[in-house]
Amino acid sequence: MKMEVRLSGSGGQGLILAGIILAEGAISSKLNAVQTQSYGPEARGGASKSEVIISDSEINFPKILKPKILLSLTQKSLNEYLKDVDKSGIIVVDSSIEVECREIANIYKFPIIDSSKEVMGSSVAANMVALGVLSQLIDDIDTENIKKSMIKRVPKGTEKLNIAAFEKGIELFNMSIHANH
Amino acid sequence: MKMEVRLSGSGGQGLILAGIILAEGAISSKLNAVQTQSYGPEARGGASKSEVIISDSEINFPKILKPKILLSLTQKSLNEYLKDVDKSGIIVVDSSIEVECREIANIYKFPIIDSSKEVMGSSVAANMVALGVLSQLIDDIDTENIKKSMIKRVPKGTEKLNIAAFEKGIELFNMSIHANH
Amino acid sequence: MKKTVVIESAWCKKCGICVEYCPVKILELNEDTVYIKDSEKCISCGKCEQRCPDYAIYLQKTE
Amino acid sequence: MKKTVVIESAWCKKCGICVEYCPVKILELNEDTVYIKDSEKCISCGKCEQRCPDYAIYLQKTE
Amino acid sequence: MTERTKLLQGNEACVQGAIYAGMRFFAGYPITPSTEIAELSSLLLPKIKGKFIQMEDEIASIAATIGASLAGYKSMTATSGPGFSLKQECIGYASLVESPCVIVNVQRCGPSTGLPTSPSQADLMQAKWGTHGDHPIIALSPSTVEETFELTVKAFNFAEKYRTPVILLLDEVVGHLREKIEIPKAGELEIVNRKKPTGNKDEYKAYEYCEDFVPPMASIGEGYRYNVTGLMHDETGFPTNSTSETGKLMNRLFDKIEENLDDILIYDEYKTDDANILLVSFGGMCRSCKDAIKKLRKENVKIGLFSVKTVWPFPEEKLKEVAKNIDKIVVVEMNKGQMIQEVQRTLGKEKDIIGINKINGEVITPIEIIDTIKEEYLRCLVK
Amino acid sequence: MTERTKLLQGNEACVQGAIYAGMRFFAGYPITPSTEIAELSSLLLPKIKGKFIQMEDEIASIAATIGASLAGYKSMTATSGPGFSLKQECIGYASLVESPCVIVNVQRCGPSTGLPTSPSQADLMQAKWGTHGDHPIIALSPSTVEETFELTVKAFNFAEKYRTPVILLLDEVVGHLREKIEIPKAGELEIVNRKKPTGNKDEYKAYEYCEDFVPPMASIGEGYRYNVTGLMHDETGFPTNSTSETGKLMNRLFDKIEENLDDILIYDEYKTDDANILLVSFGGMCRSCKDAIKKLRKENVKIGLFSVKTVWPFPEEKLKEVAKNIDKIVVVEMNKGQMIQEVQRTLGKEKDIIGINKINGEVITPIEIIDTIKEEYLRCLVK
Amino acid sequence: MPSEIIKKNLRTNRLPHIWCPGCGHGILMRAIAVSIEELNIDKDKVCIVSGIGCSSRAAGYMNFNTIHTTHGRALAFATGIKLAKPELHVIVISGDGDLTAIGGNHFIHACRRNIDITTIVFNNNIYGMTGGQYSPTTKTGDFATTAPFGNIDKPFDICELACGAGATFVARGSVYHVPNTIQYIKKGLTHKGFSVVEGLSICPTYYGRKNKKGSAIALMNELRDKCVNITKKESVNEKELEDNIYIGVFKDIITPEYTDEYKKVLDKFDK
Amino acid sequence: MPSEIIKKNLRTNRLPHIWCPGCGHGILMRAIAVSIEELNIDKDKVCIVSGIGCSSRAAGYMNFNTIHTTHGRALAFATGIKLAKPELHVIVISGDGDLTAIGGNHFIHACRRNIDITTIVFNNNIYGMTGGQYSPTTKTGDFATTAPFGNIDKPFDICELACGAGATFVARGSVYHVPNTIQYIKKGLTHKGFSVVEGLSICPTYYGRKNKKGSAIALMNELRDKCVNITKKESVNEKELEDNIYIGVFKDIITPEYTDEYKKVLDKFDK
Ligand SMILES: Cc1ncc(C[n+]2csc(CCOP(=O)(O)OP(=O)(O)O)c2C)c(N)n1
Ligand SMILES: Cc1ncc(C[n+]2csc(CCOP(=O)(O)OP(=O)(O)O)c2C)c(N)n1
Ligand code: SF4
Ligand code: SF4
Ligand code: SF4
Ligand code: SF4
Ligand code: SF4
Ligand code: SF4
Ligand SMILES: [Mg+2]
Ligand SMILES: [Mg+2]
Repeated sequence: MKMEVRLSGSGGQGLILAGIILAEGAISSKLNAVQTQSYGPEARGGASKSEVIISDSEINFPKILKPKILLSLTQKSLNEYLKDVDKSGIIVVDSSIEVECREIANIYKFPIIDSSKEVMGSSVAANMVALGVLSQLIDDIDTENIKKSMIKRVPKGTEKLNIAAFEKGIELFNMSIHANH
Repeated sequence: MKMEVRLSGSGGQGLILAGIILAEGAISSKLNAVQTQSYGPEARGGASKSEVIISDSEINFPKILKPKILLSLTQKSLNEYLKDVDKSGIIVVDSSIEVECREIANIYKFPIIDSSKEVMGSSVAANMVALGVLSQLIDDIDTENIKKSMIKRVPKGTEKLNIAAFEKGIELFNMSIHANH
Repeated sequence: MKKTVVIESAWCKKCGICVEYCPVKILELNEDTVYIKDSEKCISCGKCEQRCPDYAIYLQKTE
Repeated sequence: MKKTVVIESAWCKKCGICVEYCPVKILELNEDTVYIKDSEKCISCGKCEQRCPDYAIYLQKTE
Repeated sequence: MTERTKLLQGNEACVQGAIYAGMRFFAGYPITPSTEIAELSSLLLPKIKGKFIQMEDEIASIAATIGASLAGYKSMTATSGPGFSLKQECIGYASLVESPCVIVNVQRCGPSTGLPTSPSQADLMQAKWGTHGDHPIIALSPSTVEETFELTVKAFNFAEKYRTPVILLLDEVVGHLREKIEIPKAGELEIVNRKKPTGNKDEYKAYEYCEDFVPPMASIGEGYRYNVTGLMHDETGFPTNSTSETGKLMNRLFDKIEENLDDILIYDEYKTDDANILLVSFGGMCRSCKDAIKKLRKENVKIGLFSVKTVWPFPEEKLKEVAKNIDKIVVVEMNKGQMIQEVQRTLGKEKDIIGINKINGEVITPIEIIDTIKEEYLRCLVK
Repeated sequence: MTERTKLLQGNEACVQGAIYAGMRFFAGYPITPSTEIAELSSLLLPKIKGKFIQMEDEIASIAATIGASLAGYKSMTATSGPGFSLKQECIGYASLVESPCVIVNVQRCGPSTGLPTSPSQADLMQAKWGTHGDHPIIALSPSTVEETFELTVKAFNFAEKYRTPVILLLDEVVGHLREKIEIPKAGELEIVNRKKPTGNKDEYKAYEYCEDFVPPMASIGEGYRYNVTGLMHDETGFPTNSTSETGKLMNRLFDKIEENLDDILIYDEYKTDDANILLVSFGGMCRSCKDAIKKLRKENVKIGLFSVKTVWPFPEEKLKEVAKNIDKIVVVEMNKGQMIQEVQRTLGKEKDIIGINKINGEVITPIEIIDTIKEEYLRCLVK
Repeated sequence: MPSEIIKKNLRTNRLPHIWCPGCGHGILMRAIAVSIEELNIDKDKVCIVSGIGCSSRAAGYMNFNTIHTTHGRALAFATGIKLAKPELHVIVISGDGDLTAIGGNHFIHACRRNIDITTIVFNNNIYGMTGGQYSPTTKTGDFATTAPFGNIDKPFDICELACGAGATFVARGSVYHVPNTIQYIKKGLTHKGFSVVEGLSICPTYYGRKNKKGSAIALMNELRDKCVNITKKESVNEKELEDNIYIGVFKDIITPEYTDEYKKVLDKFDK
Repeated sequence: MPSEIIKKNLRTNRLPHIWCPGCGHGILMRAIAVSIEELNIDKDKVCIVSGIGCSSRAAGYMNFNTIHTTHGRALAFATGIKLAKPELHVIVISGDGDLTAIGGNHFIHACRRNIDITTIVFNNNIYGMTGGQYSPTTKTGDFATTAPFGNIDKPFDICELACGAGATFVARGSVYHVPNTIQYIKKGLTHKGFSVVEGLSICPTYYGRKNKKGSAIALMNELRDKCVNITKKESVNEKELEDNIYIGVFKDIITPEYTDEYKKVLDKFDK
């Protein structure tokens, strides 16, 4: 298996951390994973991205040219990266975002930011909510491993709330699947 | 013709200037000439040298391996450079210097330093006295051209005394030649 | 000649500095930008303009 | 225990500093080195040793 | 995931490897994309009684690094292109006074400030030729996070064994990449420490012309009181103007590297056995090469990779051996063509040598390699 | 001796040549064996309304030099190895912002402080590869005092014509040598000045992708108010992260040199017509080669010299042409073997290429060259 | 539509700038624009030289002759420019890292030479551009990404350093005290000789976050509360003396200026 | 046979040194030897670090751990040595060029950090080693090989610079005032923190010759006549104030020392 995930949004939304946790979860699940991100001052204002490749075999080239999954938490980042996504790919966006795209079959819209506000009182955990959603799209990673990594990586004292946000994400996804059925 | 002259002594005796004047005199006499010298802090204490090659054709390699003429104003410098001089070469030294060497035919001893004291009241013009001697050993250079260069190169106001020292050198040489005859 | 406060929303980064130091407290932030709650109360002191790092708020001369 | 002035001629560079500042003026230069004109007059003040850049003159303890 | 399986950035693995190798001193000055190396060092070193200092600039950083090395510490500094340029004078000093130390350059796109966050491999030649005067140098370039750990350990080992500065030439691709790494257990990798003098302290010669070319090294404060100078020096370490002493010193410096190439040269072959096309690459670009090879092999193209880890000295003999039966050589590098010059020199004009290069801050993708191979060697592929 | 026939040191001829070429700004920091260049500049420049400044170090010196160049002055700095290492970062800057200037390196024996007063030619590779990142460079190396004058003029001309830093690579042999020179009359040598913009000030693009690759250059204060940056930039001079703009910029920088090789490459052939042995050399060592050739020719050895004056870019095509019918190539250089690498790369393995090298601070004498030739090619000489 | 002052002095097509929300640098850049405008200096004759850092990015936004150089070297470049063309108004914009870390040497030498350049340092007590490492002006005990256990370095007082090195005009303002800061910059610009104006800036992104000092506003409030005019230094008590940050004009003397002196040398050969 | 103090502290087999007749540097080197001897410091723990210059050649003659580094960088090397091994007595010997021209940045940062290193600068107001170019301490109007029309630069006052940069012990002596100089060096060596002792030296060969100040003795006499103890500064008149050179202790305070503070960080992890 090989899964290429791009997490995009604006700087400060914690998508790098989310990517790291996802990659670490994959590794704990005995997979290979690489994580990369865009850097630099120019990344500050504009769209920022974090990329994760997960595979059961060796991963060499570490950049993603055609993501299988694109997560976007801002309109700007969706606009920038939409074109790269494969027709068979998956797009996950916050409900606030408009997706003008007919070619891609799998488009998921969730109230990711609002859910964070609901759980945490602010949008800071939107990344973890998103991670919850993503965890449900990537079968090969054990959700528990993502949680373990999360507990290790988030600031001390915020573990519980982040887990809650993560679980909120899982819930969002499952509800929507049910809705779709 | 090709003439290789090494002027040696201790730092501060003005042998670099003497070398430059000699080379410039050669150039004014429509010859080619190159002048080089030893540099650096290490040259301060030890023996210092200035080398002049004069030729009527192109001069490429600018260093002197076997000087035709060696001038030494100190014992130290003679000891250091004597071995390089060809058997057919010429050695010019101050009277105060001991020359233990039987192989080289042409050894000239002159009271160079004392003559400077005589003319200038100090040893500072020993270089010019020596230059006077050397001028008589190198036929192809017009003595007047050496004088012209000297006037240009010595500190303003000291021209006359330097010329006097130079002429004293010529005189020393000519007297000795007469004596030898 | 009077001066009125003008906002260039596209440049506002919502740092809140102008809001904090407006002596008559007539500025406020929303999701996208700063806005003027009550322009009548503005005393044209210019403190918002001086301290806005993004030149998104300033006083403009009006006839 | 007295101190007497010693000269290490091989190191003397004839700068004349010791000569100049010897308070009793008993040092002098020749062609090669500094020398002591009258060692009896030395007051062992050490000024020559302190200022000699070449460690060529110094006071030595004698019994 | 065992305790020792970790997700680490290349830059982090470098610090972990350094500490594993015994680094206890780091002096640096921040610069993208190397800064994480300083940051992690500042966090980890104090916990193991190590010393971290942020100096006022890159020159001071390498100077302090060499100072600590002379004081007996395994020491490192890290930077990127602009800082690497500034460190050049002192790299020559470290080389001439034979002070072990590791200098990391996480390459970014240049010249000058360039594209500070974009990858490049254009400091390859600089790693060898950046300082004035002839001098030997060892430079290593890893292509994975795990290799970064290993080669950092190697870098310290070489530094200590040969009393020489060693350059670790990372690139942004590897430095900023996070991937899986299995941290070796203590004792699992060999750790080399500098040879220490044992004889009479008064007779110690810090720059002795000894048989293995590497004189034992005393640390400041151990009672040897020797002299260190960047001037040419004799065996005792004191300045000399003698050309024969200078010659002896310079020859020993080169000999200690050139006589130990077997130990120093590290490289890897990938599917070269039956290859008729050989990719040559180093650092992060080996990754693109491998993916390209995998795909091309599926199309029955016989292609392999010679990946150079010890980039200096360049493994000439080994390359000749690997390329013996291969005519088509493709050098893949994120620069205008630097390693290709070594390949050309080594293999001569009988071989068909081309380069795949990029100098605009983008990595070379596997597709680009595949396309070039197909374009260039259509005939040979078809046959 | 006419007014214009002079006995000058190489370093002095450099200053005279620079002033002849239009140098009106010099910033430097003293270092043996280049110091006379600063000293003479400090004496002569004020007399012709030129500016001389001694800066606090070599980095400041090149920075001030570039600054003055941007302000419209023909400017120069001079140094030796250690200072040249320090200037590297800013050389890359000058290259990327396309600021004309001349950087003199009077080489001395290194690495590090080395033998400060002894000759060497070991900064040849550094002149090309010393700064980080790919960049084009022009470097010239004279072998006589007269040539020093001429090549200094050329250096300024190239700098202005191609908006690029030019390195004048002297060696101590030539720098400190006094010999005869005929100073050219005003107008006798061509003097090139930078192209100036003429169009609308608001539309001026300081980094335009123009046909001859060299955009016109406005000086600070002339009303153009453009932006200069060492970041990658677009045609307008403003920073860009675009890889395509970066690629275009980098390509133009290389093109402006590579498309003008005919103009830039300077070399000399000496008795090569019938030669079956070819010496290749540069700078001061050409002098030893010539004397060796004269003597060997007397013994009927057919030997000639290819003397390289434009050392960077290396005159590959010309060398190929000269060496077409010659199998034995001997590269003579005061270093561990630097130019020989270019010769090997250029001529390949069919040729028998050897080096005569010295790295101990001594010059290579004609006798040493003669001896080596006799030893190596006894057979071919006898035939 | 931007304000008049911005339109006249900045390159509006390059705005908004890359600085973070609440970054103090924008406030200082405007202060410089206002100063130039109010002094009515010929814009073609203004040359802004900067190094590398968030602060140094200012050059690219300002509509003058602008030179964005290498890290730390702005003053050395500027010295070449000013000596070449003394008729230019040369202004250096630099950060605390750029000016006093890697650029420290050029700074003290420019002070010493008393060359007529105005240096404005955007001092946010941190390396912003590279992500929050401690700088030579980071206070002892503060946290930074390379000082995870608190900074043990003692900070420079940039104004004291400038005075010790021989600068002839030295002042300090802040992003809170904008009118004062503008006044100091104007004084610096009109001063004949080397002038230094330190502008206390704020970096909410790194300095603020690392030191749990929160938002831009919290940092601005700190400036408001701690800054005291130097003229009042005499009258504060011991405890305050330590806590206070002094702003105002620290030195303002006239000694021979470098390019003037150079001109005198040139004039010797004028006849 | 050399004196006891020389035998014990210098490498007599390397003497006589390369310095010119009458060069002041030998006087200062001896003063350092006497200071170390009188303080009875363990010689194996003394590390002398120098840069490049006539003055910096001192290291090679002194019988301790001696490190002759690159031009201007001695203090940066020394900082690495001291931080690595705080138990060493690290002494930097530098010239006015080495320390305040190319090395100026490392100098001000060592002052700022207050790291326990003693710097002794042999200030002869010229670059001796390279043949007499003006240095950052050459007085305005003096001549040098690169100032043929008189120096237009303003000189640093090294002690003021050190104070401005944060050094905690700062003193100035001279080759004429040897006992005082020894006293200052001893104070510097025992001071905990960064200490600077400026030793006014003389270069008869270049400085003397270029400025027609003649011999070593003439230069020594000038030091004798112009040097006034700083404690007397208050009581001199205006004219003298300008002409005088002040010697003595300029600053002597105690603030936290760098390696001590570093140790505190290490101690946090001690358990
Ligand atoms: C030679 C060199 N070293 C290091 C860097 C990396 N670097 C860029 S900006 C910077 C520090 C900037 O700090 P400061 O000047 O305070 O500016 P700020 O970003 O805080 O405004 C550093 C270390 C560089 N670009 N070049
Ligand atoms: C990087 C570098 N730049 C320049 C030099 C040349 N250089 C050697 S010593 C020196 C100046 C020495 O002056 P100072 O420190 O005052 O010592 P002094 O000789 O006067 O005692 C210079 C410029 C060098 N060795 N290295
Ligand atoms: S001008 Fe003054 S009163 Fe008006 S909005 Fe701005 S800060 Fe408030
Ligand atoms: S100060 Fe400026 S950027 Fe900040 S909120 Fe107000 S208008 Fe917006
Ligand atoms: S010790 Fe004093 S009195 Fe005796 S010789 Fe020396 S200076 Fe003169
Ligand atoms: S001071 Fe020393 S070197 Fe000078 S004359 Fe006296 S003994 Fe000789
Ligand atoms: S990182 Fe700090 S200094 Fe840089 S732009 Fe952001 S707030 Fe400003
Ligand atoms: S040149 Fe000057 S400083 Fe150097 S040794 Fe001679 S007198 Fe001393
Ligand atoms: Mg800052
Ligand atoms: Mg000096």
